[in-house]
This record gives sequence, structure tokens and C-alpha cells, in this order.
Amino acid sequence: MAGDSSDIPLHIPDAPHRPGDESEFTDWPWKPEDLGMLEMDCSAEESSEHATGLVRVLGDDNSASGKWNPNLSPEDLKMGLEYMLRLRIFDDRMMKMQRTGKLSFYMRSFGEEAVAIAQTMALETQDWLFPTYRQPGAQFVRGRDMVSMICHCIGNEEDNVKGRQMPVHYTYKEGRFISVSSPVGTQFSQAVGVALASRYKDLDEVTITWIGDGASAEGDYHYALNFAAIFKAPVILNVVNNQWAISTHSNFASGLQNFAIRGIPYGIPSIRVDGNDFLALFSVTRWARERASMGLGPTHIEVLTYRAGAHSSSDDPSRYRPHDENEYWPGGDPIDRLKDHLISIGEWTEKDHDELSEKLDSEVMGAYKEAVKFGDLANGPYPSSDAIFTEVYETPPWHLMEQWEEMKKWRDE
Amino acid sequence: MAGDSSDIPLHIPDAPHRPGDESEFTDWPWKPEDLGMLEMDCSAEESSEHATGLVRVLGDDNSASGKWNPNLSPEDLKMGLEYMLRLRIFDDRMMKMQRTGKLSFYMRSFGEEAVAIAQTMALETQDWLFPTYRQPGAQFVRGRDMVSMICHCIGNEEDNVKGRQMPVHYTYKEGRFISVSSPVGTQFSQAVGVALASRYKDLDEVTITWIGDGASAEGDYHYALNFAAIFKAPVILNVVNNQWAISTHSNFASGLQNFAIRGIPYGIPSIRVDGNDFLALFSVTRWARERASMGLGPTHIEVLTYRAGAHSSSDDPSRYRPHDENEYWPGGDPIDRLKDHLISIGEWTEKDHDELSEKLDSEVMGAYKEAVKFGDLANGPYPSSDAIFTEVYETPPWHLMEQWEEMKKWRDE
Amino acid sequence: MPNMNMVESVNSALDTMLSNDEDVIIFGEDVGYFGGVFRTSDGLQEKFGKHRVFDSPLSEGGIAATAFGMGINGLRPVVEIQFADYIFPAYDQIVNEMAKVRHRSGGEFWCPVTIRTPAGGGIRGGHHHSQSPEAQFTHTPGLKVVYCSTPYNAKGLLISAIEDNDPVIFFEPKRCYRGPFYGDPHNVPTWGGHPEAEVPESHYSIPLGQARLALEGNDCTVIAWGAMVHVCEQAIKDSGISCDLIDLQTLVPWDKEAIEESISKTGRCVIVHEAPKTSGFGAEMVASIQERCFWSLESPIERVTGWDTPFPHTTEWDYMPGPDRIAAAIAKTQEN
Amino acid sequence: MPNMNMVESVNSALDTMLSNDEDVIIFGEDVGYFGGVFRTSDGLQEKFGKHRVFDSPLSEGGIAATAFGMGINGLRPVVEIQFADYIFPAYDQIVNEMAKVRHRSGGEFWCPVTIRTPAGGGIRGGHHHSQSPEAQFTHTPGLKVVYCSTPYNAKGLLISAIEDNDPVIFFEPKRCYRGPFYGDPHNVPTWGGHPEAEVPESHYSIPLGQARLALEGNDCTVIAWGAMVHVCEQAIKDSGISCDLIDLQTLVPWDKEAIEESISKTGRCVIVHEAPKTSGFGAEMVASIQERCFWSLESPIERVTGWDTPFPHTTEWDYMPGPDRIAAAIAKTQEN
Ligand SMILES: Cc1ncc(C[n+]2csc(CCOP(=O)(O)OP(=O)(O)O)c2C)c(N)n1
Ligand SMILES: Cc1ncc(C[n+]2csc(CCOP(=O)(O)OP(=O)(O)O)c2C)c(N)n1
Ligand SMILES: [Mg+2]
Ligand SMILES: [Mg+2]
Repeated sequence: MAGDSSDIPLHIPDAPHRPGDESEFTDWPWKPEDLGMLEMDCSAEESSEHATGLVRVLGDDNSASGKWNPNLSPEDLKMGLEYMLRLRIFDDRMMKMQRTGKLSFYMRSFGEEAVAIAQTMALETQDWLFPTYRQPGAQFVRGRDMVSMICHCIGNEEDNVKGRQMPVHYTYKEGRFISVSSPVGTQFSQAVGVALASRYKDLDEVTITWIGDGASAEGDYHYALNFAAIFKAPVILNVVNNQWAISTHSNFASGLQNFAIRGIPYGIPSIRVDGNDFLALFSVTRWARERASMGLGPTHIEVLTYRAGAHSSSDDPSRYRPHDENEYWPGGDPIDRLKDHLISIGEWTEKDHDELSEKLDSEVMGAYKEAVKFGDLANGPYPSSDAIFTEVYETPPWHLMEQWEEMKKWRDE
Repeated sequence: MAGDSSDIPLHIPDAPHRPGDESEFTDWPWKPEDLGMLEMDCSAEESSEHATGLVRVLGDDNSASGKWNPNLSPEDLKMGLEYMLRLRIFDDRMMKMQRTGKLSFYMRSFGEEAVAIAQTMALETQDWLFPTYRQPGAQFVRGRDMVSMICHCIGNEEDNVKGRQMPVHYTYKEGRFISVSSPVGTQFSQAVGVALASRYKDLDEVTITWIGDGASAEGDYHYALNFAAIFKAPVILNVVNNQWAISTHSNFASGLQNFAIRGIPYGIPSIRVDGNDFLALFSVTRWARERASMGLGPTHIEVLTYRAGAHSSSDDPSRYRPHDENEYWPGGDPIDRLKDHLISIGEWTEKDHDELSEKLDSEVMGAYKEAVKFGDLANGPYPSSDAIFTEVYETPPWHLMEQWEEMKKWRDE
Repeated sequence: MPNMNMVESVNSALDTMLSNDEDVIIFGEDVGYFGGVFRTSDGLQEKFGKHRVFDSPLSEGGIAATAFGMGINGLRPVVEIQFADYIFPAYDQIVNEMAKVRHRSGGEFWCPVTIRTPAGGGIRGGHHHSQSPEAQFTHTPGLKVVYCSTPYNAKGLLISAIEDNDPVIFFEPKRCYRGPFYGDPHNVPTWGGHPEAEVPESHYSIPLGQARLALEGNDCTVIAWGAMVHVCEQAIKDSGISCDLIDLQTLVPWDKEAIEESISKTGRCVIVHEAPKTSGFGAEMVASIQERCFWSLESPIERVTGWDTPFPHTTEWDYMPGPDRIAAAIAKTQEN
Repeated sequence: MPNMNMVESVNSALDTMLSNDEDVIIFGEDVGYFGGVFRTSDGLQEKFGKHRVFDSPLSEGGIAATAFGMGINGLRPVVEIQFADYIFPAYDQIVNEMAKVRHRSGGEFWCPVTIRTPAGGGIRGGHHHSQSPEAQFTHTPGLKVVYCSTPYNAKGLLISAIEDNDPVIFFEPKRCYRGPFYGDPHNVPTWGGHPEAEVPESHYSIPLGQARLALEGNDCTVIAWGAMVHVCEQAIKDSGISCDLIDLQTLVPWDKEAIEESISKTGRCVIVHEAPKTSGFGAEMVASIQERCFWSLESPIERVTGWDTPFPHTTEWDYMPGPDRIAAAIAKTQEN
């Protein structure tokens, strides 16, 4: 039992592979046919199999099957594919901007593009999204303009956050995408409050939120599940288990290798879903939304995926995991899998795909060119530092007014 | 599903009975024969039945039976009975002292006397106890003198905490009973650190800690289970579910009516035990200690009991629950149950019991008289206020020295 | 006008706001069915329904987070932290989240939450039922910090806090719930007959940021908040020195005009608080006053505060500033 | 003597203490295998074994609580909070628990824990990778608070902190990890050749509570800590005014003698910190100095600080005190 720490007096877990190791994952035993649909009003316990298993729709042969198949139209699937591909191309462009000093920092969704996109597509437009930095793709689904997203990441004059926060800390109220905060985990418990407010106002609004495998060790995770269960909040609580929290493997985030089942003793139906399977994600989320909307309370979902890229532009994962570990992830790549499915059902071709890529490339490039017109970090212009003093309070109190004057004196000298 | 809140837009749980209601509890389905012993190296999952069931040894007929019967000698049982009875008599005397202003505040263990006493008896003397205010009885087992306990509660010159903390915030390092802190929950996660330090030093020391049903909603509960599981700490983590957190029913502390099973998804073997059954408590704790000592890591225990008295001397439970609810608790009274068992096996008589009560009464009274010699709150003398300045740091820095001088000036004027 | 103690006036403020504004919602540990361990929400669940006033799990972090979410989604939550000593598990949610959400979101989201909490010593609460942690919130931009002292200002300030669109930390001096406290533990007056206990049943408000001139005088400015206001009143009487007594009421933003005006008149100043001296809010007051009024000052500003130690139980009267220490400080300001 | 940057000197302090004392144990987020996101524990797990230096779950509250328990049971844990902005989930464990356990237990238990954390701005970290929350710890009796500024004092102070039997919060100015920062973001020197970068490999310590006189002068006392020490150095040069520059090093307990001596010489004072002005530790310094040295003061003590707003991202240079603002404040103290 003491395992790898038998020689030392403390048991310290380790990552399965470190640099120099061969990357190896055991094949997944789970198939699309494994799991039936769950009753809407199932008890937490009745969801046990779904929490210990894995909901999949896209099989190894690229076909969609099983009880959880949402039977989406080819148009919807293509839309999903387009959003995901746009996000990947967008991310790559942003990384280049970061590397050339045009923005200060960046975080990609690489390998996890399906998560926020499929889940947001499964919701209604009045539903609230309370994301981390790894779900910016949801904004595409809600119609946000890329220029405005890039301007935020630069922190230029057109940034709707006014240069106040680091890149990727989006806010987009029009799309009910709630402001991203750096302290990990805080949104998870806050989302329960958002959901309860909707319920209090008797509106058919559901709130969805996400937390990382790492961040699920924060107290906020416990608060969220407890408050959601006790007050039956219409909230969808996702743990995105992408195996890593910066350099720390999820072995340090849980004593067991399953995050889904944690919801069950709180009394929350819990499901584990293949996070790189667009269709499974859509379906599980749709189900959770219906439950919430019917007044049946929260659903807890483990989204099983893999952080294919670096944690952020400041990170070099080859220092702590095999540089090619991502290629061995049994869940594959979410874009490839949906693409291959569409091809397999005769709704897509490699040529379509290349054309789409090109179209998106030029869209992103166009947006990029448009955005930098408002300034980039290397060259300016920068947003006015007046924004330091506004919106700290609804109205600046006297001491802020005094300091603002002083700041202007120095700035304008 | 919406239950009692079908008429309002939020689901708000309620207590099963409020003043004016008839107290009613469904009969317990659990019997001493239900559950087998668990393997020492069982997995968390293998403990599921023990977490959803209830470990009992003392049956409704006062006999001891089942696989968990620790087969304690009559001497040990009588010792346990004596400790419990001493605690109850001690508590009653302290309440009287509080009512007459001789001490400022008090909290009884009424109805829960078995918990700390049986559990501490099941441990070794080198093991660490990290209690809340509801486990003072452990000190009897570790040999603490009542005079010193009363002096603490008064906060007089002989208080080893030097009048700094409220009553019942005992510390007794000699008995490895770690200082009680008011903020609930904090000790639970700290205890994991205590246990890991023992492990790091390669000592056969186990740490036991307790948290209330209410306090288990704090982040510290989550930290404790997570860190204990991940680092396999030799710790025994008890949730004392006594149904109430001041006026708040445990329905507000968990979405389900089971606290034990919460440990399972962390990977911690978890057991629910009848908290008013001295033998079951002893046995489960002994088992957990052995696991910890063998390097098998933490055990999570729900101690199912009932807070028979008021939360504290400041509380009047008849404002929020039927005044006689405690009499209907299916688990009965821990002292009566052990007494009846001893009688049923011919090792005890009512007369023995009365004699013991009298002996303890006079012991407590003697200790009380001794303690008040050192001062009580109504009449003084009080401990020196010099203690305000000592032990804030190992050595008082200059600013404390200055303030100490100033305090003395005012005090001694 | 009815005579209310501070428990009743806080209750009346909550009652008024629950009646006036459907978005007001109240929760916290033991505040629902039971009406709060200090009884400040007594009767409100029965009157307004348990979707408006309810108990919460024992989790200050969860309470703050839930209030945050409700706040950004249109409600106006008023939550209770049972004792100010227990606010720290919620500290991250308050200082990193509530305080910053309006700013960080470019004004898209804001958080009109009021956090009420009984604070301060004098009830033999020892380390963890006595602290007065206001200073630990005054350093965080985005928060407003209020400390009431009487039944009248408790209601008026609490209504302003609830109506405010920024997060407000609202401290209630628990020692004054049932009567003013003049620093003598053996003298336990009630609020009966006190002019500040005449509290309208109906809605009224005291603007945040405004101090209250509790006594008027010429020779020294005494600044205090919470229970210490009454102790200062006693000390001023005892000292025989003519003083302005400024009850700050709001700590952030504090009332610049009131302070500057008084100091320029008196040239001398004593600041009093229960919390430890080092980095207490008294430090900010001294620093600001010497910056703004240096040339008016005739003598050093004195601070009379709790010691830089944990709060004791048995010997709390040797810890809390009493009239004697305050009067001596006032006298000292007159020396030069 | 080798030349070390501050990452290396912190690493060297940890290495020294791991070698000298078996009870020293190091953990925190990403500090084990990877060696910390700022690389301060690089190589230590490999050298000392993973029972001495290891990763923890992402849970600052859990880290602090575990350290507390280890500390009272005989170990000497040194934990890292990845950014000082993320220390708040641990705030309750620090201020209510670690700080008070020696006192509350009548000296039966104590907590020799060191909490290291990178703090301060200048790396485009926005709201939550830039804060400098030292003041929020200085108000809590039982804690010691240290803020290093150079490779040399980082190692010497960190060793003292680890050897201390009380809990110490140890701030490292992340902007200075790889070079001093003179307030000009376009000037990015390394520590190479800097006299304060000569760091012995072996054990040495700088007593807690002792300030460092970084520059000596006659006309003004400039007090700073962390990255601001270097910015002040630049400002003093720019101002052309002869100043004492006091690098406070330890905030609690601060060096009374050094401050009093300097003020009685110069009669003028400027205090500089990055954190917001209101209730920053500058307030305490002003308050204490005017209490202790009132009659020496020739002009108001100036504070140059961050604004009372969250920390911005793009425009951080308009937020952080720069040499221009500091030099002007120094000049202002000379006016009267
Ligand atoms: C409260 C807090 N502590 C630490 C950090 C620093 N940090 C940022 S992301 C991260 C890892 C998060 O891992 P995970 O939750 O698994 O999310 P992922 O990055 O994998 O999406 C850490 C430690 C933080 N942002 N907030
Ligand atoms: C952090 C914190 N919040 C609130 C309180 C006030 N308080 C003291 S005991 C208590 C109820 C505790 O209930 P439970 O955990 O079930 O323990 P029990 O009293 O039933 O043994 C509360 C709310 C506290 N002491 N600490
Ligand atoms: Mg992760
Ligand atoms: Mg309880």
C-alpha cells in the first residue's frame, strides 16, 4: 500500500509519468453502449454507475451511438466543429501575439475546446455561464466578437475590462458570461448564489460553472456542493479533470482517481463524461439543464480530459511531464474526433475542413489586425489610467477623487 | 421533490420537529448482527455498507453481540461507565457554577459522553487528541485532575490557560490533548498535520480529531479529508453528528442524512457508528487506530448521536425544538445503555450505580471546593493580567514590553 | 417614537428593507427559524417567509460566496456572520472577490451585499468572541466599512448599507446591543430613555461616509467608533476637558470634513479603538490627520487601543480601553 | 562569495536549513517536483527526498492547517503560497489559529511555521498577481512579518524566520527575484555585480526586528520595504537630497531604534509602499513616528503608496510608486 513511498516515512503521490518516462495510459474500458439514460429525478445514488463509468457517444470507430446520443443535426455538429476550430486558431494566434510581446500573458484551451463549447451549446441563451480561464470558447457560442476578445487580451483602449485584469479574464454580460477571476475555485461557490437568485426570481435560468481538478481542493468546492444540494440550486457543477494543475498531477488533487463520485454523498446526481467527446458533453449537459429547469436541483459532472498544452504562456510542461504525453491521451483530440465523425457520416470532407480552417484563419487574422489598431502592449496606445479609479465603487469617494487627481498630475506631467 | 418549499421559489430545508410538534423518530433498522468486520486494508468502497449502515454492539436487549463486539473486560466497562458518569456529574456542577456567576459560560457533553471517552480508551497513550469543546471527557481518560479542569473553566490563577480563553477551551499537553479553539472546524485539518508529523518522525502515534455535523460545512473538513487521503495520514477523522448546530438542524449541514459516506470518494474507509453505544465506539476506533498504525492511512467515522442538552449555557433549545425531543432519540442515553448492559451481564447493580454516583458527586464537589479556593469569577481573585502579554510570542518584542508597562501602570494605580 | 435597543433597531432596519425591497434576502447561521443568536432577525422568517429569511450551513465562506452570486444576479443579500471573529473563512471571498468584481468586470457586475457582524469585546468572549477586525477590511479598495454605536445610527446606517450598491461590512458592537457601555462592567444600563434609542419604526437612513458629532467641545477631538464611543463619552466627562467626540460611523470612506473641521478647531486629538494598536484603523486616522492637518496640531495625536495581544477572557477589563486611559490621553494632549 | 539572484538565495536558504535541521519540511503548490513556479525550490526535492520537499493539493487553507499541525507536533514547516494574493483562503488558519495557539494554550503548543510568498507588482499581474498584503498581517498579534528586498537579506532573514519559534509571514518581492527594480520598467538589470548579491553559501542570519540602513544621509528619512527599497534608492539619487534610506526588513516587530535615531537626525520622513494607502503599513509607521518623535518632526510625514484601488494590469506603472513621486515627496518634506 505504501507504494512508491515505502522507503520514506511519508506517503507522497507522484505523477504517472515524468520527463524521460515512456508515456502510457491504459486503454479506456468504457464504450458508448455502457450506460443507459438516467431518470430526470434520479437520486444521487442512482447515478453511481454514471459517476464511476464514463458517458461516451462517439465510439472508437467515430460513430455516434448509445443511449446518450443527442442526435444533433449535422448543422449543429458543424457549428460545434467551427467554434472549436475557431478557438484553436484563435488561441494559436494569441500565443504568437504573446511571444512577440503584443500581449502580456496567455492561456490556451488546447485539447479542451469541446468542454465549454459543447456545454454552452446545450444550454439556453438565458442561462448563466460562470467560467474559469479555460472556458473562453463559450463566448463564441454566445456571439461575442473576436475583436473585442483580442482587445481584452491586449488590455488596450477597447478592452471592456479597461486594462485592469490580465489577459483571458474575460467578462461578457450580454452573453451572460460572468467575469473570470484569477483566484481559482471562487466562481464555483458563487455560481450557486447566481443560480439561487434565478430561482428566487422564479425564472427559467440555469447556471453552469467549471472548476479544475486542482482547484477542487479549495474550500469553495465543498461550499458549492453543499449549498447547491441543500438549497436545490439550478446549477451545473463541472469539475474539468484535465489531469494537471500546472506541474501538479491530479494524484495530488484526490485520493481516488475519480472526481465525479464526490458529488454523490452530497446528494447530487453525478456523472463522468468524456470531455473530448462533443456529443457526450452536449447530451449530459442538456440532461443536467433539464433537471435544473424542472426544479430538481444541481448536477455534478466530471469532465474527463487532458490539458494538451502548457498551463499558460509562462509554463514549460516538458520540465515536469513527457513532452509528448498529450499524444497518448486515450480520449484523443476533441476537434479530430468530431471532424472524423462528421466525415464518417458523410457530412464533412477533408476539403471542407481545410476550407473552414482557412476561413477561420483569415477571420482570426482579420480580427487581430482590427484589434491591434486600438493598440497592443508592445507599441501602445494604452487605455487611459483613469480606469484605475472608476468602478472601484459605484461613485468614487473623496479619497479616490483626491488620489485620481494626484495620479493625473504625475501621468500628465 | 420540492417538498415543504413547494409554495415558495426557494427550497429551504427544515428541522423534522419544531416547538409544538410531536417528537418522533423512525425506529432504527440497524442491529448489532448487521455488519461484519472490515479487513484492515479494505478500500474506501469496501466500507460502503459500514458507512450507510450503523455499527452497533449493544442491542436493544442490552446484550453485546455482533462481529464488532470488542469483548472488553468488565473492569474496562466499569471504568468507561465511571468516566462517563463523572463527566455528567461534572457538567452538571459546572452548569450550576455558571448559573451562579462563578464561571462565565459552559458547554455540556450531555448525551454524548460516550464519544470522547470510549474513543480515547480505544487509543494508546501516545496518541494525540485534537478535540472540539464537546470532547472534554477525554481528559479523564488521560488522567487529568478535575481541580485543574475547573480552574480552567473559571479562568482563575490556577487555570493553565491563564484566564485567556473562555471556559471549556481546555489544553492538556501532558495528556496529548491539544488546545481547543473556538473557530469550529479548524482542528480537523490541523490534526492531519499533527498526524503527518508523527509519521515523518516514524513514531507509532495516531491522531484523533472530531468535528460537528454543523462544522463539517467549513472548508477545513474538505482540506482534512483531502490531505489525509492523499498523504495517507495516520489520523482518525470523526464527524459527531448530534443532529444540531445550535438551532440549525443537520438537514442544513448535508443534502443527505448521512455524513459517513462523504469520506468514500476521497478514498478513505468510512464507518457510521452508534455514538451512544460505548462498545461500538470503542471497537470502531480501535480498528481505525490499527489501520493508522499499520500505515494504511486515515479512517473517517460518523458518530451518530444526539445533543441532549442546550448548545451552551447561552442557549435555550426549547425555542427551536420540542423541549423533550431528546427523550425520543432512538439511540437512548449512553450511560444508561452501558449501565444496563453491565447489569444484564451481572457485573453491576443499581446499588453499585448509586454508590458510584455518590462517590463521584463528592469527588466533583471536593474538586469544586478546591478549585474555587483559587478564585471564581464572581468573587475573584483573578489571574494576573500580566498573562495578557506573555506567550504572545516566545519572547515579548519591544512594543509588547512597552504596552505591558503601560497596562501595569493602569492596573496598579 | 418607540424606544428600541440595538437588537430591536437592527431588526427594524431588516424588517423595513424586507418590506420595501423584494430583492432583499437574509441568511446566515441560525438567523432563520431561531432569529439569530443575538435575536436580531427574530420574527422575520415568520413574517416574510423562509425564502426571504433563512438558516445557512455553518460555512462563512459559503455564505459570502452565495451572497456574492446572488448579488451579481440582481438580489440584495444581507448576511450575518455570527461573530466578527468568524469572518476570516470568508476573507478571500470578501477581499479578492466582492471588493473587486465591479472593477474587474469593467462595471458589468457588481455586488450589493451587506455583511452584518457583531464585533468587539466586553462579554467575556475571550480570543474568538471579542475581536474587532474592522482594520482588516479598511485596507481593501472596493469595500465600505461601517461601525454603528447606537440604536438610532444602527438602523439608519444599516438601511444605507443595504441600499448601497457596493459591498458593505457592517459591524455591530455586541456589548451595546442591550445598552450603552460606559466602560464600567458593573454599570449595566439599558437603552431605555437614551435619546439615541428613539428610533422611528419607518424608513430613514444615515448617509455612509458621514460622522456623528456625539459631543461638542473646543480643546480636543476624540475619534471613536462602536462601543468605544460611549466609553469616550464617559472619559470626556471624567476628564473635565471640553472635547468634540466624533463617532466615525463609516470608516471607509471616512468623513474628512468633520475631522478636519474639528482638528483645525481643537489642534489636539485622541483616537480610540478596541482592536490592537498596530495597524488598527487608528493608525490610518493618525496618518491622515497628520498629513492633512499637520500645521494645526499642537501636540502628538494619541491612540488608546487594545493591546497588541489576543483578547483575554477573565482579564478583559485590563485589555479594553477604559475611561481612565482615555481621559489620561485627553489630558496629555493638553500638556503642550 | 558567489553572486546569487534572489531566487537562488532563497533556494540557498532553504537548502541550508534542510541540511541543518531534520525538522524542516517544505511543501506547497508546485514546489516539489517542479521546484516552484518561480523556481525557488528547484532541485531541493531531488537533493533531500520527497518526504522533505513536496507538492501539495491546490488549497492554501489546507496547506496552512497542515503546517500548523506539523508545527505544533515538532516540525518546522516552510510552506509556499504561490502568490501572496492567494493567501486569503488561509487567512483564518493564520490569524485565528497560528497566531494565537501559543497564547491560547498557555504556552503548551506553538507553531514555528514560515509562510513564504511572492508579493508585489511590476510583472503585469493585474488584480491577483500583484498585491502586497503585508498590512493585513501586521494587525494580528502573534505573527511576525518580514519583507526581504535583496538576495543577501532574503537568505539571512529567511533563515531567521525558519529558526524562529513563532509563525512568520515572509514576503518576497517577485519583481526583484532576478534583479533590483529601480522603477523604470524598461531598465531591467540583473543582480550580477550588485553588492547585495554577494551571498555566502553557508549559514548566516539577519535578526528579525532589525532594519537595514541602505543609504545614509542627513535631511530626510525614507522608509521602505520590498521592491520599493530600490525605487527609493533611485528617487533619492534623483532628488539630490541627502537621505537615510531605511529598508525595514521586519515589519512586526519593526526596528524602533533605527527609526527613532534617523528621525531625530533628519526631522523629516517619507514612507513608501506598493500596497494601497488606506490602512497600509505606512499608516502604522506614520502613527508611531508622530507618537514617538513628534517634537523632532519639521514637516508632515509623507506617504507614497499604491492607490486605494485594485492593482491594474496594462497601466501598472501609473499605479506603483515611481521615483518621480517619491522624489517629489522627499522634496516636499524639505519645504518647511
Ligand atoms: C487560490 C489560487 N491559488 C493558486 C493559484 C495559482 N494557480 C493558477 S492556475 C493553477 C492550477 C490550476 O489547476 P486546475 O484547477 O486543475 O485548472 P487547469 O489549469 O488545469 O485548467 C494554480 C495553482 C490561483 N490562481 N488561485
Ligand atoms: C467558524 C465559526 N463559525 C461560527 C461559530 C459559532 N458557533 C459555535 S458552535 C456552533 C455550532 C456548531 O455545531 P456543530 O458543529 O454541529 O457542533 P455541536 O455544537 O453540535 O457539537 C456555531 C455556529 C464558531 N464557533 N466558529
Ligand atoms: Mg487541471
Ligand atoms: Mg452538532
